[in-house]
Amino acid sequence: MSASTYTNVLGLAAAAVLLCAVVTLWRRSLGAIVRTLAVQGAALACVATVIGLHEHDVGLIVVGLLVLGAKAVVVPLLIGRVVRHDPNSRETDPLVNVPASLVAAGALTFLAFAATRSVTSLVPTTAGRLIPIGLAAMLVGFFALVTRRKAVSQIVGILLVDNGVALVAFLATAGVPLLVELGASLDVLLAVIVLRVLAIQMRSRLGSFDLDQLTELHD
Amino acid sequence: MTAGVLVVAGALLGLGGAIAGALLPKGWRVRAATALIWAACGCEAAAAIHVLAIDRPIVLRSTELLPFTGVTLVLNSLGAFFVLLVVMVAVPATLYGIGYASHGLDTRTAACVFPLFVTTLLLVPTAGSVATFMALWELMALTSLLLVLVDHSASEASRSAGTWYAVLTHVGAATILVAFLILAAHSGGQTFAAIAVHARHLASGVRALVFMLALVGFGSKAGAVPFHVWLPKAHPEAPSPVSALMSGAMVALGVYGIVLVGDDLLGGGPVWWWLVVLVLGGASALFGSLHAASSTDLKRLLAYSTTDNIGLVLLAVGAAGLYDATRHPLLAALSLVSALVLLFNHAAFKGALFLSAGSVQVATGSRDLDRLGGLLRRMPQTGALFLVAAAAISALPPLNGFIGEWLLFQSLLHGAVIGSTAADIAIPLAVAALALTAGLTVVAFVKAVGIGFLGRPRSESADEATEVPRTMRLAVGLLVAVCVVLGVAPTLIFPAVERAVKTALPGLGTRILAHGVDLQVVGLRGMLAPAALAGSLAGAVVGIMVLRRALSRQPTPRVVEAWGCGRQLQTARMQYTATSFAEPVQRVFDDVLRPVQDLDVTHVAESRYVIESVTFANTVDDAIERSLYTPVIRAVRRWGQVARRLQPGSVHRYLAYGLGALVILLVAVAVMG
Amino acid sequence: MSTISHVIGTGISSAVQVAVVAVGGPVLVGVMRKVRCRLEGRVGPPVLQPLVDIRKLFRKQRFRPDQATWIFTLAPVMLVATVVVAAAITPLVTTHPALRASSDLFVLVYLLLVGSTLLALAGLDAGTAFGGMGSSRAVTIGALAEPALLVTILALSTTAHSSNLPAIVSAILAHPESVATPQRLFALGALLIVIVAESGRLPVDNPATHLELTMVHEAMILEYAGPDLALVTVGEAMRLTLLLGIFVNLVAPWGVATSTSVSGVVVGLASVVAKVAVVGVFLAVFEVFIAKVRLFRVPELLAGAFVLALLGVVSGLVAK
Amino acid sequence: MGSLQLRHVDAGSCNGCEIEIASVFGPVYDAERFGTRLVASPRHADGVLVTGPVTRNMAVPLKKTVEATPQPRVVIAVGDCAHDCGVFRGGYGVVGSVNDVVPVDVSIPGCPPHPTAIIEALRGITRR
Repeated sequence: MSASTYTNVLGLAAAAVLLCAVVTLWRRSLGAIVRTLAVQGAALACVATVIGLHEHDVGLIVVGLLVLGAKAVVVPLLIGRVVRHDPNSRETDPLVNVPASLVAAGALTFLAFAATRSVTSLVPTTAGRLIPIGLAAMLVGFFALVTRRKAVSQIVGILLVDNGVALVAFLATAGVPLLVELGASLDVLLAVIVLRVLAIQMRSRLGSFDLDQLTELHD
Repeated sequence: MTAGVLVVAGALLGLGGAIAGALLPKGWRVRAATALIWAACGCEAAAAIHVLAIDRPIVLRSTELLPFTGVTLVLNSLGAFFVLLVVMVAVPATLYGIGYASHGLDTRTAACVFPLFVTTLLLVPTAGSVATFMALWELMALTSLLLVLVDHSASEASRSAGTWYAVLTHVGAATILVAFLILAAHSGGQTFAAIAVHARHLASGVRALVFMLALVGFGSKAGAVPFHVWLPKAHPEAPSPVSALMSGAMVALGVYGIVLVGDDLLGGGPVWWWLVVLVLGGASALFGSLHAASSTDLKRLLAYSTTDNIGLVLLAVGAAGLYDATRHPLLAALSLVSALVLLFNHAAFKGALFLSAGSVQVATGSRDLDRLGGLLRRMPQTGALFLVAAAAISALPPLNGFIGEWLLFQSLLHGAVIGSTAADIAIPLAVAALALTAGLTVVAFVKAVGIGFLGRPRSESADEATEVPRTMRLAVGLLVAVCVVLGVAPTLIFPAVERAVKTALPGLGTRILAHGVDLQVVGLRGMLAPAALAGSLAGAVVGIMVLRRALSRQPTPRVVEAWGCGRQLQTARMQYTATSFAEPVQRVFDDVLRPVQDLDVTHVAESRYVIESVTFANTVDDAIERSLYTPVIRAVRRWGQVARRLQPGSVHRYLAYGLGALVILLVAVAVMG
Repeated sequence: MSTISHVIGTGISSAVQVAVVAVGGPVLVGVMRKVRCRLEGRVGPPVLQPLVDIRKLFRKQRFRPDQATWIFTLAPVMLVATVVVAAAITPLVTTHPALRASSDLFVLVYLLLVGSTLLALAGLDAGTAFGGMGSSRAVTIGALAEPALLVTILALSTTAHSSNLPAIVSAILAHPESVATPQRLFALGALLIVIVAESGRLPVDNPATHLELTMVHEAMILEYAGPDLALVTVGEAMRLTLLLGIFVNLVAPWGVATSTSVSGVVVGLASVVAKVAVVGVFLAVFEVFIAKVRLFRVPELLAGAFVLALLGVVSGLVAK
Repeated sequence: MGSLQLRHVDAGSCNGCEIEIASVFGPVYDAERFGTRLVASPRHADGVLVTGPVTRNMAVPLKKTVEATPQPRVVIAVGDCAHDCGVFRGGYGVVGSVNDVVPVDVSIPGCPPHPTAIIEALRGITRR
């Protein structure tokens, strides 16, 4: 792989991860949000694989394939089944409205860029320079977590944060130890399953995914 | 030395105008004062052009005129540019004043104060020392305050405007004074020349304090957010020629102050100063344009649009400082050029707009857009001039507003690649602010023209409007001509702008812009051929008109009733109003504007299914005024209530306070001594 | 090349560009309608139908509402004139159009703004209810599109260090490896959304709507008839074509002539026509599958475009 | 090639004709392939497609709409009601047939007329 192709493909894949995070803020339909998450997983897998190919690191390629399987297929399918219980469910009224969320996403991206300015100069590799994008994806995910009401969007938010962290890890170290990555992924998978059960429970008890209704449990 | 004589002669002629206004009988005073003011403008303009031509300052000193400090007048190229700007607005505004005189400007007070106001505007940029500057600055504030209050008997609004203006302008003057005093105390002299030598070596904390104080003081005069609240109150209440001068020239002097202190006296500063300026600028631009887009009072709209334009200027000033702090002198110069060009353009079109708004008020007795309409048919020349000025402020080519925004955009564009983190983040956001401001300005002025001048008249007085006297139209025409000329041939003022910029940012050897018909940024890839663009646009318009005539069978259109969906009756009430026109913008930005809507439905007594009347009120208050100033005012008022207890009205008690204070003072002296 | 022949060459190239936009605009609209009809299972009007409609409109009566002023008469002319000038100075067929100095993205945006502003005024001129409604909506959408548009321009300009269009296009031609950078893809995505919004296509505005309350652009021109309507129609079609032409030459400028030679211009002409046709068909197919969004959802779309543009700028900074 | 833009005015129809007109411009009959199109304003139109008897409230709007259509123009009366008020003849709210209010150029009989009849009439105007 030539240097410029590597730079381009890696940049595009990282940008796609960030773009997907932004799109989850943009879309209202939960189904579309989950599909976006799948695309993000695929983009993340692409990042790992491309770095692996470039560095001739078989472990990283394997991680990439695992990420593809877990984050682009399995996890979205699991969440997708929650959504299927209520196919019309939409993130109708987020705490921060969509245009403002999008503008906030832009601002967070700038913040990520500013905050990592000093770090990126220490990591002179092509991948290292893309760290701000990973951080931005994480921040946008966090924002989704904070401002979205539905349980499914919350799960997606956690996964966005996780994907952002994974992206930063891939870019910063050019390869997380296989075991660490697997452990982290397993962790998240577990969390997803628990949350999924909770969400379905919640729906059967409260009749919706709306987390605001949890406040009613207070009394 | 002859040039120095011109400066003094200008000042004396201006004073003569004030005296003439005070002493002459009613039929004569306005004309005589105006003639003398023109002479003063002529003198000052000649001096300014002389200074710009030789590029050397004129220095005048007199120890006798002011006690203790004397008077120091220094006219350098930067000041000269601002003098020319003031002259450019003052001549048409005073010309307009002749026709407008019977609307409050021909009283003895107004006829005396108005020339004095113009004179102080002319002289502020020539002040060369702290004392001189502050004296002229305060006189300018005082005279403009008196002029805002000319109509004080007429309305409560004007008295309230006067109070707001008085308070903010004096708080501003106080902070400026403190800033100057700190500088003077550390410089061993109060002339700007002495300060400029010493200020560079001050501790950075002191320098920052001085700059921030000056920014607050001059920002309040310039109408920057959050010190802008006086602007949308005072500008609408002032007589239109005064509004034009306040909005075109006086506000520009606020920016002059920021450049004077930041660049000339302090010699630039660290990046964060200029980021503050950029943030203030961006906030002012967005806030001003949003409120302009949702205002329904024509002059209030124009006042908010002043805040918006000053915001853009501050963006340019901030960018200039940022580039200067990161050692990009050429970009800094380009930014400052764009700031000055934006200011000059703003003076031209805003002057024209305020004067035309005055004409509308004279012709219809109203400045509420919801009561206007159809004025272009009734006042064709005023309407056409307003339209051109509105197009200029909306930055449509080939008019001058476009040139200013193009320069600003170029300076931001090239600044986005210099590789400093601050610039990397600030510049794209500044571009976004510039863009949204430009878009909202179009909304505001399509509304002003479309609702105010087109369609059907919404009130009887608008229906009966007739064209204003010729002098008033001529005055607006002069300013609009400046807009057109500077749009087609902007290079005419560039030599002056460049000299002024080099005074503020010394050490720049090269030229900033290549001269000639086309605009070219030296050393950067930015080009524009405004004359050719205007020419080809005019050619295309004529060509297509000819083509339309040739191709169609019917050369002139048949005048028919508007179709309007076949309604049986078409009335003015079916049209969109200014409120409804702005409704989409208001709804999109309701988090910022926070409109208060009040719907009141009265049912008839017999059945609540039959409605007797519906009242709908939509008001957009200034959110900054409400959330920042109202609590302060409330606190002050509460404190005042407490303080009232000290004032029982008994003379003996007051005398006792005096004695008490004296005793405490003496005790303190005794203890310390 | 001597100066005179260069001037003549650029003049002819510009004339070719104006001609192709003027004729191609209505044809593009015809093609897009045809594609749409075929996907809806209809035969649809012939591709050249818009040209026939325009020719017919020129033979019809001209009207001016009794309350309207010269603005009503001037607006269609100004709309077409600004697009003509913009088409003349844009590098559609060649990177050496006339007035190359002013061929700046910023200039183009504001030039087109002149036409739309005057049309918005014309909507208010007749003093009817729906005209004002259309104007109000059109200027609001225009204002919201502006930040996305200018930040996009910023993102596209930083690699060439200039907002001059021929310079940008030449920079892409000189560095083909920079075609698919995230910076450019984000920016171009934003640009496409803005183009759709500015030219009044779905999902922002439905050009085929008959329901006044849902109208944006149509509502402003309800009072135009005959030759004036013909100009408005031509102007809108030209504007769409021009914007798509700029878009395709920013996406993939290959084929555009770098001189004003006859062969170069012919190749440039063919390539730009082909590229615009492809994008036009793509847009038409896309339009079949989507519905118009509510007016107050349009800000979301434009905020999305704005964020894309910002992401483009940040990607550019990151890659530096 | 012909070009005929139509503004549709429902002057008081029972909506039977409207359904037929909708089907004329639908996928099955697709009158658009002959250069015919419905438009939003009579100013944009070459003809006015009128359905129904003219009711009292619609008489003035109909007149205004026809006047607003630039010359040369055609007025097409669709359906029996437009032609002679049909079953509504003598109704208290009916002013008369379309021809009583505005001069009619083409009349399409039928209650409601078949889409092919409407298309035939339209093609007769565009000569296509």
